[in-house]
Amino acid sequence: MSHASQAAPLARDADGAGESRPRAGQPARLASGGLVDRTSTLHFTFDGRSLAGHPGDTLASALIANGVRLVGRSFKYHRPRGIFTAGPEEPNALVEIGTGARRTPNTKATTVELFDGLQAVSQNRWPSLRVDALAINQLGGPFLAAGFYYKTFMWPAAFWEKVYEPLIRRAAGLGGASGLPDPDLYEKSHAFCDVLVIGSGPAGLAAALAAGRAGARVILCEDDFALGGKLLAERREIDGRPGAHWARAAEAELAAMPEVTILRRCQVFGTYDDGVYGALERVADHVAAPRPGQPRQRLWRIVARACVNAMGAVERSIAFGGNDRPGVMTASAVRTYVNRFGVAPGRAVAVFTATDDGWRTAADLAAAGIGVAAVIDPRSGVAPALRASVGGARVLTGARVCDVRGGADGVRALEILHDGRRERIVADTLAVSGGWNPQVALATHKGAKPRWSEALQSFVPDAMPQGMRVAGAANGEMTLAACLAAGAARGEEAAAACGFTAAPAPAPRADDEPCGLVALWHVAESRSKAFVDLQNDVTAADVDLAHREGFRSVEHLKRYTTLGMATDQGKTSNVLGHAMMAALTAGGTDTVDMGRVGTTMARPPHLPVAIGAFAGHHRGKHFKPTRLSAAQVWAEGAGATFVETGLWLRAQWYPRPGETDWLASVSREVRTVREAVGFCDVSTLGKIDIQGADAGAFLDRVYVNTVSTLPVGKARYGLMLREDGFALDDGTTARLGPEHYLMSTTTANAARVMQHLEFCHQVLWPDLDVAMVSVTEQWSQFSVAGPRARDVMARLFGASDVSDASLPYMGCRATRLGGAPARVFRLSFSGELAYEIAVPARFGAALAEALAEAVAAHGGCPYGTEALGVMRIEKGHVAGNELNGQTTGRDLGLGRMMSKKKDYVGRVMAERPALVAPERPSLVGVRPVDPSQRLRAGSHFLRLGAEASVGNDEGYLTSVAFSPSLGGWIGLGFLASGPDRLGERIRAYDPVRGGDVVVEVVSPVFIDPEGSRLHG
Amino acid sequence: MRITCPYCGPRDVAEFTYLGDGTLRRPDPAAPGAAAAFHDYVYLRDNPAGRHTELWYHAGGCRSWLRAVRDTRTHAFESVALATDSVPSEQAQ
Amino acid sequence: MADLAPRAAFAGLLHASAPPEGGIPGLVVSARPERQLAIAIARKGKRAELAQRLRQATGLALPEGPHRTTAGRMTALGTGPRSWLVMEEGGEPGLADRLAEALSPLAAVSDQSDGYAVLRLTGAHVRDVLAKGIALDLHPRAFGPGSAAVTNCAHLGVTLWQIDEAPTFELAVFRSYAGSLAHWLGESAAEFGLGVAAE
Amino acid sequence: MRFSVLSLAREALTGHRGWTPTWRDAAPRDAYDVVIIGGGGHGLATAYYLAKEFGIRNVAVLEKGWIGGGNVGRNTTIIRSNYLLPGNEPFYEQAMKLWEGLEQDFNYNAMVSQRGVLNLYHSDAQRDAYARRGNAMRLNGVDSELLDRDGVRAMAPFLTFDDARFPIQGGLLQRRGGTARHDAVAWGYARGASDRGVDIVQHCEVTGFLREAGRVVGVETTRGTIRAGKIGMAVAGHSSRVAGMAGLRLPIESHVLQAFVSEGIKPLIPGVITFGAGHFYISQSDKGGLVFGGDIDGYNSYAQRGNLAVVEDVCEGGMALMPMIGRLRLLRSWGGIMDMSMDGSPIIDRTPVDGLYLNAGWCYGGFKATPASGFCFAHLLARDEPHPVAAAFRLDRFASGHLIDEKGAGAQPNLH
Ligand SMILES: Cc1cc2nc3c(=O)[nH]c(=O)nc-3n(C[C@H](O)[C@H](O)[C@H](O)COP(=O)(O)OP(=O)(O)OC[C@H]3O[C@@H](n4cnc5c(N)ncnc54)[C@H](O)[C@@H]3O)c2cc1C
Ligand SMILES: NC(=O)c1ccc[n+]([C@@H]2O[C@H](COP(=O)([O-])OP(=O)(O)OC[C@H]3O[C@@H](n4cnc5c(N)ncnc54)[C@H](O)[C@@H]3O)[C@@H](O)[C@H]2O)c1
Ligand SMILES: Cc1cc2nc3c(=O)[nH]c(=O)nc-3n(C[C@H](O)[C@H](O)[C@H](O)COP(=O)(O)O)c2cc1C
Ligand SMILES: [Zn+2]
Repeated sequence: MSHASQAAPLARDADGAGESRPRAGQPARLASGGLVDRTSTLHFTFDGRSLAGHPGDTLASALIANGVRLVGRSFKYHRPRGIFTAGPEEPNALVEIGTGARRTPNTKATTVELFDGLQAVSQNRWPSLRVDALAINQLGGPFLAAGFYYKTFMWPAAFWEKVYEPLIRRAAGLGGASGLPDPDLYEKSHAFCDVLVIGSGPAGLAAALAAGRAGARVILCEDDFALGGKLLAERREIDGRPGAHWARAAEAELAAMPEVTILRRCQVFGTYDDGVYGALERVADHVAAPRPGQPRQRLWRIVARACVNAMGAVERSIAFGGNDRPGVMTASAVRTYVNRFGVAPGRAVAVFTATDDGWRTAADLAAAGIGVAAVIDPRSGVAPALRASVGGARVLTGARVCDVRGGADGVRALEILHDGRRERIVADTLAVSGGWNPQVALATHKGAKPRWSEALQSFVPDAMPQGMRVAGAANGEMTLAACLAAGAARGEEAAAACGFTAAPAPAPRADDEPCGLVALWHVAESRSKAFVDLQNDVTAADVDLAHREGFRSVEHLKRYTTLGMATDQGKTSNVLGHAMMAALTAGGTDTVDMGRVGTTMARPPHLPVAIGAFAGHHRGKHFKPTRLSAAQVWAEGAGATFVETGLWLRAQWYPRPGETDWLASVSREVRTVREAVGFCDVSTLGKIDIQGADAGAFLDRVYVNTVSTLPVGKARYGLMLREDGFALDDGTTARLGPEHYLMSTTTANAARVMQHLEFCHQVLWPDLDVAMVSVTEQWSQFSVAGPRARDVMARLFGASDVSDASLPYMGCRATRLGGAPARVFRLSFSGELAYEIAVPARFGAALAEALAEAVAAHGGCPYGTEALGVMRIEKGHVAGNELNGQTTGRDLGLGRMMSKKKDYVGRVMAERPALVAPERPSLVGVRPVDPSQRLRAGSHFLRLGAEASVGNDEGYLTSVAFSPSLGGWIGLGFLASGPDRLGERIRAYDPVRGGDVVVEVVSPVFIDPEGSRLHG
Repeated sequence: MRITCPYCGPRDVAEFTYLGDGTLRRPDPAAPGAAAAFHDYVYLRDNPAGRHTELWYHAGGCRSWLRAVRDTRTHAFESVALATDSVPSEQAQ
Repeated sequence: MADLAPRAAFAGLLHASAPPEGGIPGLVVSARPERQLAIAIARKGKRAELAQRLRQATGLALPEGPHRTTAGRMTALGTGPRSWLVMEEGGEPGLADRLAEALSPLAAVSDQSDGYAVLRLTGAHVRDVLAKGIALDLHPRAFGPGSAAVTNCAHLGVTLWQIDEAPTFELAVFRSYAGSLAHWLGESAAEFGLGVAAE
Repeated sequence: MRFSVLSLAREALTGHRGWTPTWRDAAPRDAYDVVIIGGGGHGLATAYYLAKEFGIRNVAVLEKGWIGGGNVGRNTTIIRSNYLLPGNEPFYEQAMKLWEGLEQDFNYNAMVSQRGVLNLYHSDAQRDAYARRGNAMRLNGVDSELLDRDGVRAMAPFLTFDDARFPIQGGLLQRRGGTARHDAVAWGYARGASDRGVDIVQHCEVTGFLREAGRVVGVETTRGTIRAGKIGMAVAGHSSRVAGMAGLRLPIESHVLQAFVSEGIKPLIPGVITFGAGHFYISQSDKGGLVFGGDIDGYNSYAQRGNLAVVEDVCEGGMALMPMIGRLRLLRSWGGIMDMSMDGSPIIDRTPVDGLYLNAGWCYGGFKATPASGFCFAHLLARDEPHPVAAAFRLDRFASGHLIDEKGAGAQPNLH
């Protein structure tokens, strides 16, 4: 029966009646067979053409059903390309799926599950797929040999960036990105199991059944949307029924096991340390758009105690002239299209096979009533059974295909070499079987080298990652019976390794099919381009050239020719190219030691994975968590502007109506504090509760100064160094009880300090009796500062409680406020009379509200981090900009604090010659000589009149502020021998912002150097 | 990579931070040659390709400092102990 | 001064979503603002004595390792080799003070009632939702009502424990992260529907 | 063979039969004036400049695998000279100048592409830190520009400006920064060195040192003993191991850094963009792949591969910065082993062992240094004194306190 006579009635069946859209026939759909649902029709478009297919189709099978052969253009030469495989190893049929922000380039048509409304567009062509201007590159072929770009584009020098590179860039790449934010959701999940089974072919199903029946927790991951692997594509029987039926029964049994999880459309993409596997589940790629709330894809981090790797094998091609024409396909793909999808890839199909397996394609074609133009086998001796299996088709043994003739629509004829003669055979499709490459990727991601198998003429896994076993074609066990047996055995072993055993069950029965082959890499007699890597347009001549130029190791070959570097990562081409290089290197001798030649390193992901999936929810505002203080709700209500400080958001200033810019608001806040009173949320500062008999001794070892002498009820400022002698952090520590201290840290360093303290305790001095815990989150803390701070405090606490006598400067006390436990501290960062009040965080918002009222009653206002910053600069207090990891205690002007009497972290290293050199830049204040001029942090200091050069660089400005109190800009910075240079005029040089300001070096304390305000 | 915290059990490496060579002992600052000893302590590290004793901190868990022995070629852990329970010299090769 | 009004950490942060396919939400969450929490850290060499004293004072057994014990309204979770999170449901305020007194000088106690915000989670898909953030094996064979863990959930530090086989879990997070946790929960539960129960 | 329009045309028309090996694959001889250990970018460049600039041609480069297979072959190819500290900046600028003339110098197209390097800032403090750096660059005569938000938006409108966790405030731009084709750098130097008589010996691992009277006089290798007047180590991530063979402990830890490439796409990203707040940086290769990376995995490793958590971390940074890459696919991820030094800056110096010279500590920034590193190391080997621009890269700076700590991270290599 001819193929055409079958197709016509089928097309009628499939098309919905009364459709208004143009009748989309499926001329190449077989009348029957396949696992597609013919009762329902799906409409899709390719390059704008409306076409139809069925549920169960891939885009590739549906294109074939519709007679579409030309699907894409190749990377370099823009050669017309069709569909080459039926799986994710596809090098040719890359398309853009979706539109607008959902456009997804470089999508393999062979893996796209057809859905209604799918829109696919071909790529890497202009103006159209059929007429592609850059196909002219083929004429330039001789110039575009491997590595041509290293030898050229150098003349004239300036042309590279302006002319050549932009041209190369535009020509390169494949599909185009949408350039728009991805609108879909992604998420991540974690899974744990005893046995992870990768792949659901006969080996994987048998393994999952064995492990599942033993009671192990099993996760079965299958990349395809249907379970069964090759069973879906073959006419093979298991236990006397069709393989696909057996697979369905196996699936049903697995689905009924409570401890078995089946993840379909889920690719395991990487093997990581300690039984961690990465997997990608395509949750909603088979529908037009995810449901609201549904992720498009889900990234699984699977932790498995044991793993059965049953990924199967990929069929490879043979390098011969024109082997890239649309219509040249792997033999197993041809068979898959016929058997699984019920479509005919051609009407006159020739089979070029170096394997017994290829013959099965001819047999299946014949059985489906598709014309077999010829079976061409390079071997001279072929088993009679194979000959008999292909019906009456013409068989040519000892023969090779040299060149394929055809055009953009594909194969028209073959030139074969047979008995020393060239002969032309008419065919519209060529099925090629060069042998099978076990998928060694996941077994080698951790660096193990695969082993060469002579029998298979390919690499098979050797040493396994911990816990992994490999079964079936992935292990070079090529027959169905062997796959089933190996799967069951590995599944049992894996379960047993996790402590689960069951009565051994007989492996499912199947026949052993013939699986002989001969190595055939390259048909040397080819006259036209013979492709090795179809996607990257690497030809046999390129391998030759790489050899000639010394790029002979497989890794050099790869990098020089780009073999295996395309989106298919050389799944159909690597072994071929490596064997060709090995043959060249062996120089004609036939003892090619492929084991020594090796293969290139496989890397995750096994198949490309959307970058969005790795990110999950963590994008936009949710890239990192946001920490909000308890008073945030109040501050929002008060109209604050917020700023990121680490993960915290802090109120930066509180604009008032009529204030046009931040400076107006900040200056008003500063003035208000200096003249009346203000309050500021300081809850984000780190607070560490430190208790124990040795708490004081411990603090003495982590601070440069002595803390243990602090009386109960008092606080002291301290500086902490790293062991290398540079400043780590500063803050005040209060003594709450004889064995109880409360340390404060800067907001930014809180976690780091906690870790440092734990290190000092657990690693350096485990003998000390000290216990510490962060109480940052427990307490909401506010600073109340300004000459009227005491009035505000009195209003809250009553006058006697906050008198200078009962709460002197640097005093602290536990008390109660508004029915809540509270702590008050008399600390000042602003230089004003100031207090800090802490209450449990649930009262934070209410206290902020109460404080707002209280300060308002005394002419005050809330102030934010900016005003706080201005005031600390006015007072010469160092902060994050100065504690930049490059400064020492002395640089910060805190040298006097560094005790000589005791050991502390950093003490020894702080004495290194360069750290004590008097010319080191140290803290100074600066003011512009012309008070109207503005300062900018990051400016460098130069001597007046000195040339602006690095040799004259004397330091830099770290913090600046407009001081409303002084009516001008002021700054802190580090200046060489700074403290000795007060009164000197220097330049603050800021070329990146066009600044160059003459400043006077002054004391870093701009306001109230005697500290009289603070004692108020 | 998964680290079996002696307290928390096996956890993903993302919960931990690292501090390198776990054989070092903070020198006596009062001893002669303290400057040189501190230089070696702070800057010179064991960095073998193979068995390595190293410090980890379970920041995302129990906040314990851990002393682990791990192979830097394979990332396989041989042992993990609480730093408070293990003395550097006992584990040093 | 007038009493300060407390504000719950999750106030206004938990938003219900309907199951896309109807039916009961796969996750039901409720905040536990009335819980009192304290961290107790054993002083050097006092672990055994501490266990004894704690049992006398509260009836609680001090968990060995990352586990959970309960006695009446009290719960103790092992959070570190020397530290425990002790909780009391709806009792008189001042748990930390009472513990500090009872356990002195065997433990350093600090009040964390406001430091952590606690959620209770239950529903048919509670494990599926938690798995999206937490890299812990929550299968009944691996984690049960006696288990506790300090770990990460989608970049947030959390303490997780299970309270019954339903299963019902509780999750504590530093208070400042409540908004981020609620957001993550909302997104992760969306496919199952999120119910918000009154406390 | 010299590459020219003529030679290219001739070969194109005659089927490329006349091309010869890019470098001679030499067998080791018994002795050399100088032996360089490590056939990476730095080792090959050192040999090239020894031969070309200092007339020392009796040189061997010993490579344990295939040349270019180390970090030079696996880095994200960023070149820039936007350093802060005086110990670094002149050196990296010297490298930049050499990059700018490299193709003409060694007659090989290393595709140096100065499309700009943009470092984003997200806070006033970061802006000021970048200003400090940009100004330091200007003081060194190097180009730098401080862009505000609009300036960044004009260059890269696809970045997240509105819904960002850490909103972009601006960036520090070095227009002369960019990328170079990493493999070609190794091959070009190998070719140039080989043409000048240097032996490039592959599959020759140094396993020990030959010592006489306290001095190293040769190396033991998997291909026999080789004597040498001077020995230079340029083994990047393996510095501690090789130095250990000479009894030295180094201020170095070996860490793994991962890198990533997406499937090829049409031009999308203009230059190099780095997102410090998110541990992410990205550029697009000439072939169309987005090449990106982030932070190191953070633990000592010689495994040349990383872990999944870091892959996720890096991609989170990417999606936070440019959500248009969500549907593009990660094609391949890999790792390289880097010699992380204790202050994040390199060492080019003599060692306490006579005859042994060290080039190490490049962390994840040594690709951009390749030409200057080779030049300065060659200078040190030839003249026995440091080149002025590399004079700060001393081994004893940790003892003296003359650290070159750009980040201020201290003696914790995994934080540099
Ligand atoms: C992922 C990644 C991204 C990076 N990105 C950048 C970037 O964008 N910009 C940048 O400037 N830098 C980058 N770097 C850093 C840069 O790649 C390195 O600093 C630089 O390449 C190191 O110098 P090299 O080229 O000589 O090293 P390598 O190429 O590693 O050379 C060292 C050679 O020594 C050989 N060797 C080791 N031991 C022996 C022995 N015993 N005997 C013989 N041979 C031996 C090795 O096999 C290797 O080939 C990156 C690094 C990595 C890993
Ligand atoms: N005799 C021969 O020459 C020959 C040759 C080739 C194949 N075969 C037949 O092929 C079959 C091989 O069986 P098998 O079970 O080993 O393999 P298979 O090819 O049947 O199944 C492998 C399955 O794994 C899936 N998979 C691959 N990588 C994956 C990943 N990373 N994550 C998730 N899923 C993944 C695939 O989609 C596929 O379904 C047998 O039926 C055998 O007879 C025979
Ligand atoms: C700048 C750059 C671009 C790369 N582009 C590709 C690419 O397009 N395709 C590819 O397969 N690999 C690409 N790689 C990765 C290499 O294949 C390889 O992984 C890397 O050089 C490390 O070597 P290894 O994986 O063999 O260890 C690229 C590497 C770099 C450094
Ligand atoms: Zn732990």
